[in-house]
Amino acid sequence: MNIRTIHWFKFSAPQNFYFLAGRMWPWFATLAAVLTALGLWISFFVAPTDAQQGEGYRIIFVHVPASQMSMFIYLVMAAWAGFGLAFNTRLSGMMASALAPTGALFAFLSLVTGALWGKPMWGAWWVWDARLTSELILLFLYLGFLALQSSIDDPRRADKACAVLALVGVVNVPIIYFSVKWWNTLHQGASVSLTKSPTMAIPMLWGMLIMVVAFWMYAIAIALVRVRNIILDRERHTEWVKHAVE
Amino acid sequence: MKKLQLRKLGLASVLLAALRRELSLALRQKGEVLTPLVFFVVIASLFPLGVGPESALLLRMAPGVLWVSALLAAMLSLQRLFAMDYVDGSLEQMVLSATPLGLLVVAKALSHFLLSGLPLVLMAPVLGLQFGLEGRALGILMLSLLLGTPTLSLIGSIGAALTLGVRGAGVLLSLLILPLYIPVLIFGAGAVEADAAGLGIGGHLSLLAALLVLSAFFAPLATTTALRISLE
Amino acid sequence: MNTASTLTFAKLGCSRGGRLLFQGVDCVLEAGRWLYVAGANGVGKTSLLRMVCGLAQIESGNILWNGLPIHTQRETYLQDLCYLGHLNALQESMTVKENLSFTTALTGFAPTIAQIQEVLARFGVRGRDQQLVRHLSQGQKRRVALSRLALSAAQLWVLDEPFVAMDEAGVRMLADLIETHLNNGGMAVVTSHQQVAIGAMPAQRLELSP
Amino acid sequence: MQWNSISEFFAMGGYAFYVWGSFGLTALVAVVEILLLRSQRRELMVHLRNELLSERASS
Repeated sequence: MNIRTIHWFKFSAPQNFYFLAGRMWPWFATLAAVLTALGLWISFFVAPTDAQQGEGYRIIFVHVPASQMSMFIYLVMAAWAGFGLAFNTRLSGMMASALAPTGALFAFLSLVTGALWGKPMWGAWWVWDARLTSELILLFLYLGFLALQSSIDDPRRADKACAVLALVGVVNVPIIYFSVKWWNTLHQGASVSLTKSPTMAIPMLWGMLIMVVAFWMYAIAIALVRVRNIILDRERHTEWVKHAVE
Repeated sequence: MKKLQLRKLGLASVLLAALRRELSLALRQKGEVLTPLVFFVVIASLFPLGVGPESALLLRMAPGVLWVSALLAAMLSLQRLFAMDYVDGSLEQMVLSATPLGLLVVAKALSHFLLSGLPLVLMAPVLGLQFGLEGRALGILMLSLLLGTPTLSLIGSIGAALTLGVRGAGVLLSLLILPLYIPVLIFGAGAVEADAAGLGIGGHLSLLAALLVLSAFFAPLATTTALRISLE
Repeated sequence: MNTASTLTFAKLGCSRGGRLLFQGVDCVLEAGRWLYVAGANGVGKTSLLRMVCGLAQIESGNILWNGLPIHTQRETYLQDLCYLGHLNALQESMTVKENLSFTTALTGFAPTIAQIQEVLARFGVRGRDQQLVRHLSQGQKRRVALSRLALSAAQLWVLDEPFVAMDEAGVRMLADLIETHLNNGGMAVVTSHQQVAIGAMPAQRLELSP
Repeated sequence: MQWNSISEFFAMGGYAFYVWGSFGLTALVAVVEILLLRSQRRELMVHLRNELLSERASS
């Protein structure tokens, strides 16, 4: 198909997007698998041992991508939400709700791997580091989104209410991050921070970069599959779903 | 039958009427105004029982404990900000009235502040004394609450509008709103602590004021959108 | 009132929960006329009225007020609109007078006590103005809610089942009120189960069906 | 390569629990999410088919 002939608005109709997503997700899933394999190989066999943190630093190969994804997904979710509110497109809300669970899982993973890193490095499972604290609050924001989504029965209303919440959240995220940082510097002087990761050797950087891209692909594939389920469920009374189910 | 000739009202008098209605409605259900206040006192008094009466420790904890209790108390009364008007249809009339909805929301948030925030401000010194705070610290506590609680009412109105007519609205409301309250908590409690540590409090207070301005601008916008969605 | 006002439905459609309620509804209502919206239960009469008010989002087609889509001119449109739904919009712990002055204040007008008393008397709830709403019967509450119409300066009345639970005198009273409103150049969109004659003017009829 | 033996690789310089815990948990979460989505889709399909069948039967 000539890419120029694709009419993008055509795909904003849920039924068209359903089939488009059906064709796209296997590609993203394959990419995710290949890149993960490559990334894992670099993280364990190419990247050298760190001078200060020994082998323990290898946790960053999952921790950093997970926390980055958790923040990016929130932004993407809010963008879909804003788009949906502004143009009243049905697909936007569905995309936002397809992304939310994955974002929440990444936030959760980021916290747990952060703790698993913190224990050997700082001797404590949890420190009130600005990054970790903000990540925790981000998880709360995700949980609020999911809770609101699940407690409103009418899906259209749920989408719109969640869109407002996501936008309010995204305005607040920088404020929260700033305030937590302020609070952190006031209460404990210089502390070890996850941002101050070891002086990065080039293979380490590559490994992390590839893992980040792999996580991206994973998140996109998962969101596409989930949005397909959501579309089927919401459009169950339409003729095309009946055809698709047969 | 003849048509009635009515006196025209300016926007300011409409808003004043809305505010007066909110206040008189709340004052007729005195329990609903007093309960959060009593809750505030009880919660704050539980902490010394939990951590022990050691005065140095209590003094350190006081700003945080009082601020967290204030957050929780302010949230208790949020749920009924729109709920009663939603049930009986008055909210529909507000949404459909010629008066800008955003201004009605501000009037409601203001009444929530007057009925739940302001009493907390006035009550705080009494509790502060229990924790060993004195003179200057009490003043700063009150000042930070005075600057912070209106923000709580404004941000809270978004949550109250989003959870209208929703299952388990009370708990849901707290889950949605408490994370958004964190900056206010940090700067509010931080002001008292900074002063105790001999640091300036100008930064904290101006940030609280900035949050107030920001939320006064954005929260009514989000709340009106949420209200329209809830009524659909 | 503007005698050239028009309310237009253009290819209006509505669905709920994925099911189509009605579609392709076209209709023009002019000043001085009223629209009788008929149809079986669940066909979307209330949904239509909520769309006319702008409470519900329009999914397909459009609603125009004086030639412009209502959502592009919300502020002006709302000044011309008075909606009476299933709910009475009366706070139980306030008096009748307080309730009426508040809902009227929202539209930008302040009725005097005498005016409120006059309107209440017209609707057969004379002398109740200082009573708390919670002490009224259901029928009385409905009458108080309806008396809001008499205090409204809006041109377009949107009434959802206003005759339900009214006795004969009440129906007569309301019909007269609407007739006066129409004679003054007003307009009304009304749903009703029972057939009601309003003045000598035949209603414009809109039959909804899927 | 910095590993001299398999056991050294699994020991991760003494950080085995933390490193393998992180990677293992991440893998576990991903697998669980994928399985959940699959079963969700299956259930949905069965449900929609049943709905369709009963609709056909009644008409």
